[in-house]
Amino acid sequence: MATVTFVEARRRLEAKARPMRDKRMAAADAASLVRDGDHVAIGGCLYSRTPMLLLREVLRHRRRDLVLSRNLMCYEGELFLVSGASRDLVTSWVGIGLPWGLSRIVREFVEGGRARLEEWSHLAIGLRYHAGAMGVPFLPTLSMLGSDLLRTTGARTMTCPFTGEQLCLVPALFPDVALIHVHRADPFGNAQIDGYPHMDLDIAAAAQTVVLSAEEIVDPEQIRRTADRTAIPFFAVDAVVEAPYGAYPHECYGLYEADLDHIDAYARRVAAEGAAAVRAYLDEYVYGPATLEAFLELFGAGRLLRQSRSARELTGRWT
Amino acid sequence: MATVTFVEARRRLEAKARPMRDKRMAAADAASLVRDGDHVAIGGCLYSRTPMLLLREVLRHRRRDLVLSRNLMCYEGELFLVSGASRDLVTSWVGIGLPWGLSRIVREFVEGGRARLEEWSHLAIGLRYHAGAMGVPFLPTLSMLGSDLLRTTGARTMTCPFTGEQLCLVPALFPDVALIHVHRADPFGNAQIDGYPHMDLDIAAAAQTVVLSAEEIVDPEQIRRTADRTAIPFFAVDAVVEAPYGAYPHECYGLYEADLDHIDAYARRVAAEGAAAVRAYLDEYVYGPATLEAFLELFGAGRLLRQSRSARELTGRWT
Amino acid sequence: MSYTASELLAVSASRLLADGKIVFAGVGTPLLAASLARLTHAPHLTIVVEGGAIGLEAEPGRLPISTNEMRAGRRAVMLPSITQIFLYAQRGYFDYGFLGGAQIDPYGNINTSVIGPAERPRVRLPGSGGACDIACHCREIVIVTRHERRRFVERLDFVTSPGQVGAGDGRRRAGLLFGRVTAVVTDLALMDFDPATGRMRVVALQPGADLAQVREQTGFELAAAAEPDRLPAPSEQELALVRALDPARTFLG
Amino acid sequence: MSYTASELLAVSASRLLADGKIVFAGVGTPLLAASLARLTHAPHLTIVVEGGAIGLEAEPGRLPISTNEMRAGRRAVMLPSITQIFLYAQRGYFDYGFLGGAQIDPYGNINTSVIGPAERPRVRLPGSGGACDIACHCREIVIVTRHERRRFVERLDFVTSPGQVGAGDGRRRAGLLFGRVTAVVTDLALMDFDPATGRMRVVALQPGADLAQVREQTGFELAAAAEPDRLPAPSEQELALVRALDPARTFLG
Repeated sequence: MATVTFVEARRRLEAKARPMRDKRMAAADAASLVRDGDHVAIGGCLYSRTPMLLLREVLRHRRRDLVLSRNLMCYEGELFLVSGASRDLVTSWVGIGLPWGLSRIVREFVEGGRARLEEWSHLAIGLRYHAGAMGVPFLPTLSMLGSDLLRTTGARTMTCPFTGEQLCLVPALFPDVALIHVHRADPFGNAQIDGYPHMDLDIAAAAQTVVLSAEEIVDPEQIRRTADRTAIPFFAVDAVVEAPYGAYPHECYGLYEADLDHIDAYARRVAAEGAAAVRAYLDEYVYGPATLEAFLELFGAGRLLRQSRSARELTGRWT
Repeated sequence: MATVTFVEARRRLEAKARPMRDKRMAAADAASLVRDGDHVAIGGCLYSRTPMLLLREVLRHRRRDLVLSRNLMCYEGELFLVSGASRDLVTSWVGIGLPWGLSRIVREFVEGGRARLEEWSHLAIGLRYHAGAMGVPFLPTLSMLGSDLLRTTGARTMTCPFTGEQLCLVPALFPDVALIHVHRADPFGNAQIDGYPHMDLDIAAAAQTVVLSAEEIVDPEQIRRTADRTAIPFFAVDAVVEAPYGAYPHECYGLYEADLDHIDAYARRVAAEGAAAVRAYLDEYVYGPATLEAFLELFGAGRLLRQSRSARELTGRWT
Repeated sequence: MSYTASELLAVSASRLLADGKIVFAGVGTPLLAASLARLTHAPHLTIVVEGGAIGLEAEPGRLPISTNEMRAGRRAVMLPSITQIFLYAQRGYFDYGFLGGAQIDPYGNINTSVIGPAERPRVRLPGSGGACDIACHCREIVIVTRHERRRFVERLDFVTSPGQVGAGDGRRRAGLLFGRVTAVVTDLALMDFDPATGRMRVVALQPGADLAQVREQTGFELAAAAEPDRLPAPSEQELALVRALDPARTFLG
Repeated sequence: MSYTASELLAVSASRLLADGKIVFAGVGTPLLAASLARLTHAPHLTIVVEGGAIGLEAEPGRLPISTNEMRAGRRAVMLPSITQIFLYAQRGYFDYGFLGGAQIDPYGNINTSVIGPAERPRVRLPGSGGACDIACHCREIVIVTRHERRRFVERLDFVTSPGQVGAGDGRRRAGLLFGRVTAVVTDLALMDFDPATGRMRVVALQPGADLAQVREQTGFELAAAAEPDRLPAPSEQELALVRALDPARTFLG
């Protein structure tokens, strides 16, 4: 697939005005910033702080030919493959988690030649976003030396001009769009994250367009009082979507645990029925509920509260 | 001067045990971790969060042949030059601040051939520490291209293998010792910083030995409850010194403003009297007071409280 | 005293971890082993996971399924970014790295990517995740896996995570200046690598296992001392503790 | 209406900043100019400083002396590391960069390092700080300085911060793919660069200044239109505001 160089990435960024303006919008409008063929980077990691509301909206827009990149890819990858929205995944790992084994869907698509999975090491993915965020074409590492990932990816080797040692160079990744879920943001897009930052700071700065969903939209004064907690600056952000439980059924640190029962039910059904189960899931959980509220109703308030309570206990944030 | 390669830096790090143990010690003992000839990196920036207590202790130890590196160097550079502790400064800028003009001491030493000032751009210094922290030999940047800094420093240029563009490569910097002042640390060295992080996270991970002074030593449980605020992990740290007002007369974000009256008096006297004034200052403020308490007595409680009050007002932390 | 293969693996792996060290662990057997070590002989062992937690203390009965979820950050002293965690590994802070794998070759190289050709695999496995990085950067790499003939193969379809890479100084020639695979722990044996040939060899046998059985379950020629050592069986205390860590047997099976 | 040269500089520089943009400012005249712009025509201008503050709102009468002190972070929306701030600049987020300098050449290159040879300078100046980085990375670089013959020299002793670097596409040939020096503001004139020669030229004169005076205070040949434009004098409002920002005249002199 075509890759954006650091030169093009900067020129594209320069072409865009970035005033500190109100960027709040509805999820559907924000998702329309994703165009067919875009490289979409997904924030969070596996089933943590995944921007699930935004991903559902992109699926509802029936986009095509998307390239999805993520550090560890969870079943959102399956939804995009089966829905036809994407045939290109860039990641270091894909599945749900240890107890659920291999992804039947990814296997079928990749082994059948219907999808491409571009695998990098986890650090290599991180350095690709980091290079993008830094505005440089590559970063050096010792990762992937001695691995066949060196020849199957776009990485290169060089001899270090300072030490004479061999290095792996991983190319910068400049996503067209980054979708990121955060704990709080002001209307301008100044955003704060609690707990794990994952790779979201770099993803935001590497991407041409950034869409945030936030558990809470807060007064800019609150951000100014706690500026040393801000992880993503407004000038990197294009849209801010208010989204309580916006990562559900994935987890949001300190606020709610992942709904493993739901994920387990999904995984079992897909293991048994394959793509048909994913299509049914898309109908029920993605295309069906027109709003975040309607989606959450499928789980019910009691379940949401239970997940919140355990998260607060676990992180000591309930005191 | 001899530089440590990323290979040597890692081998040195590997040679050291790093259990999560109690690392509290007296300032004098911590300063004895600095040996003659060491490259000492100084945390904070200019007159912000400078590890002044630790620097005074190093001066009291009468070390020789130190190389000092810092992003922006304040008058601590003058103290090290005049005391004979260092003849080698690595920085992007040296002085006190705009109103005080050029440093008479640095001018005399450098112009007289008695000291060497190795100048890099501010980002280049930052990337050198970042490369060190990453464990790689260099990082690429467009900074310093077109500048004579490219030929007077150890930077190199290369043609990017991905894009064909010219890049500047800045070599990693692996200090022997880093001296860093933080807001709070537990006895193991897990440290948190409020306000500006400056370059301290990278400096800590780049250095072979890290000495922290902390406004407050806190219970490890407090760190565990706020782990997403931790900036420096215990495994990078060798010594933790309790040091309320440990950056004074420089500032510590949210806790006390820099004592600009003191700095101004110093600067005026040095401008008028040159090295003799620095020697007098060393006697009065460095060699004289044997303890942190004795040093702070030279200023008096009223002055400390005034500086604290204005800091809390300014950062909104007094509410 | 009876125990399962997965219990044996967790206990054997835990014994390789010295007190005061730092271990980069994944979920499952590695986290069980590391948590067990902290409860037995290595109370000052620090556990680090790639999701971004340092010094975590997983809650018995509530072990994380992934390293990035909040259960993995319980009582952590720091929650850095994923990239930062791996950069700490690259810098050299982490003593041990645990790896598993679908295929392992005589040099300790591991495949978790594809069976068959990379372009059109016969089996698409989950991929490296942080395994390749752990293999490249940790100081002592320990492979922990069930001992099965289909796993221990002479030649990998794909090298995801480099071990010794090849004969002699293969790892060094590949550019990997640091770290090495020090041990392979299975439910049948403990193995290391012959410095001369770079190949895996049996150091000791698990209780009840014999050399013929190990070789039968290994798809390549495996050297061994005439009389390999015998590993002690898991103690009652070790078994009780590891079972208490995972009472629902999510990872113990 | 009388005003000082430094007041004129701050006011003139402030007028170059468009609303809604992001300016990378140093302390002194740049921060005065940027703060003034926010109080007049550019309320949505964002100020960024290299010490690590985004969106700061300096308190009148309490302007910071350095960009890393807490006064510079007042009401900021983010306090990233210094390295991160410059990387945001390298990525391309910052519209304007302000620079001053001890020596400036016809191509807008700046020296703040040494007078005389680098190895054994006659005058050791403070050094680049972030100036070189601002010059390399910001999209529109504006030089703000007093107009003195000893400053505006044909050849620098040392290029600290690259401007157009040299004739024609000198900047591009040096590898600087982005940004350019768009304006030089002095107490005598506003200048830009001739695209054909790459050299500085007079665009407009400050009130009261004439071309002969500008040339007399410039150590190199300086092109100009036959009838350069005339810059409007600072307004009463602008002067009142800039004086209120620095009532102690720490920076206004």
